[in-house]
Amino acid sequence: MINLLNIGLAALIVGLACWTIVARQPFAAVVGFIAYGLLLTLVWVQLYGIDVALTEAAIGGGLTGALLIGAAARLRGTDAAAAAERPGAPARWLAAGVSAAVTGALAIGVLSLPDPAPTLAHAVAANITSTGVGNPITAVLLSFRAMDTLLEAIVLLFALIGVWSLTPDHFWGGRPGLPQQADSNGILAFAARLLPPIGIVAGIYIFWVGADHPGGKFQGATILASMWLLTMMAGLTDAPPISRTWLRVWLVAGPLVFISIGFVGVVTAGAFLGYPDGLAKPLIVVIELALLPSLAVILGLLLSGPPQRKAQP
Amino acid sequence: MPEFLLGAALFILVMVAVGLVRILRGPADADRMMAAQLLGTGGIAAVLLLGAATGVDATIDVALTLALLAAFASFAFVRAGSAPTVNKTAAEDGA
Amino acid sequence: MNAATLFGLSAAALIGVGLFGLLVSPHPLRKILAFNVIGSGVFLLLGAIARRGAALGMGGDPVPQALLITGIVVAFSATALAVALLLRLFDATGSVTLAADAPTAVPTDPDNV
Amino acid sequence: MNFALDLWTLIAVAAGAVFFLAGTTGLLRFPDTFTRLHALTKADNLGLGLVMLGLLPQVDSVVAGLKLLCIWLLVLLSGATASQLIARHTRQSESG
Repeated sequence: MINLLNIGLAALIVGLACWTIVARQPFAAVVGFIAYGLLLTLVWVQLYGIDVALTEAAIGGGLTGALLIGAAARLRGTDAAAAAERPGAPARWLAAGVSAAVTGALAIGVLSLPDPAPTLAHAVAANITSTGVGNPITAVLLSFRAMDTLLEAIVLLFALIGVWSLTPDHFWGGRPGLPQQADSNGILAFAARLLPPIGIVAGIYIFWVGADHPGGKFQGATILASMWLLTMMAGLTDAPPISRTWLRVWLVAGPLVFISIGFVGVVTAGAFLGYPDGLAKPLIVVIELALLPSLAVILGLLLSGPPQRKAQP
Repeated sequence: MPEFLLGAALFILVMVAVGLVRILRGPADADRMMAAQLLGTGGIAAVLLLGAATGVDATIDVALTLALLAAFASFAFVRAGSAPTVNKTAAEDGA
Repeated sequence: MNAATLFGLSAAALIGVGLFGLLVSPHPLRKILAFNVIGSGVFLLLGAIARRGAALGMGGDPVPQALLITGIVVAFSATALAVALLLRLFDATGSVTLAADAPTAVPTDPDNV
Repeated sequence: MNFALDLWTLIAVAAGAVFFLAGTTGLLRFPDTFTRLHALTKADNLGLGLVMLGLLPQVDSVVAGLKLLCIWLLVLLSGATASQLIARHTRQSESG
């Protein structure tokens, strides 16, 4: 039964990927992609990557879908102009050949993976007690490979700076996105009043259990960002002007705390991002607590886009 | 019991997958969104059934996340659908 | 065939499908979608490798799984930046292509006069 | 006792699955957007609700059971609002 289920899932995701590529209208392709993201969550559950499934559920189900649907709606009617640049049949056949060759090479690679498979699980299990956390993935993210996580937070910040740099000159320092009409009795406003309190509790819960069970700051931050975006969509709150000092402090606070704890590690533990004995867990908690609000605001603002109006209309 | 739960997960998955034909056929974008919404609900049910069948408790948190964000794409769709009028007022404000 | 091999092979297929889309789709939004399909294929390949490394009661090798979480978030930020660039191009020129003689779909945005 | 609980799971999950069947059939066979929306909400409310009720005896802690209930309530809430919004959107685009 489980094999049948896996085969069905595999067939579905490959089929939906094909639909995403060949669909005639961009909007139909985007909806196909959202369904594809949902099914990937199931695949991660089947591969016993519950932490990954949580990330995919939060990012694939919430943020990416909203981002792409918004873009597809704005770009409606642009297919014709783009279709003029469609490559001819020989080029398409060549592309199909190249893609098939890549797939074939990868498939051979998958089938000839070494057995027994190399694994770092033993190394993680041997050292996890020194970090004090119970979830091996959190231990990897914030202790063994903390540099990756630090750089990731900085990549997110840079992506936001990249988005902001697209602001038209006369709107610099203004509010991101377009103003939403507030319909305080509307259904969307109703949902935006009811869902965020539950979502904030769930987001903090997912963040908090991350120390010992699947979960963590990225998943929690994504849920918090989605709730913030929902209130913005409903017109209940407005995006802050990007010139505000408090906003910028908020954005860089998480990465800065992370970097300073890293430098403290140089003095106390002899390595950048090293934790002194016995203090690993409290330091990890401090880093996570500092990163959570910064990540949530960065993710929310990434989706809001560059400023498109003045701070005070 | 696990076999039955897995079978139910497979059945629900096949059902909502058949529903995906609506994404192919349309005709309106709203119909396509509905197919995605149905897949979201079916996906939550399948995650719960898989978690119960395999005994991995944390899958409930995955389902909780999916449930929280289930309607997010539909909200964005409705918002994006009413964007053109908003766009015009914004352009006038900016000028 | 076990789940890791099955999804590993699906991942190879996804990468191929995405690469084809990236090469032949003329519309930039479709290219972004295709890029994301390739990305998820790469993640799935790494996930299959992680699953093969299951040991000591862990469902998979935790190191690649942690890298996957980082990867998914970074891929999202790249997608958001790409979409922002595309929408800005559309606002500025009324077209989504870079061709000099591309027909414009809507009048130029008054913001950018 | 255990047998009765398992039987309850069997019946409720099977009934939930039938509602997913109904939802899909409606989504594919009904003639317009509004009737299809009506079919969709059956899968949301009853399909997931029955699956959830069926799984309640299988979880091992009260917290997990409460989370299951919470998931169902969330889907009820977001499904209902999303359906309303989609219906309104369709009506506006048809009249406009």
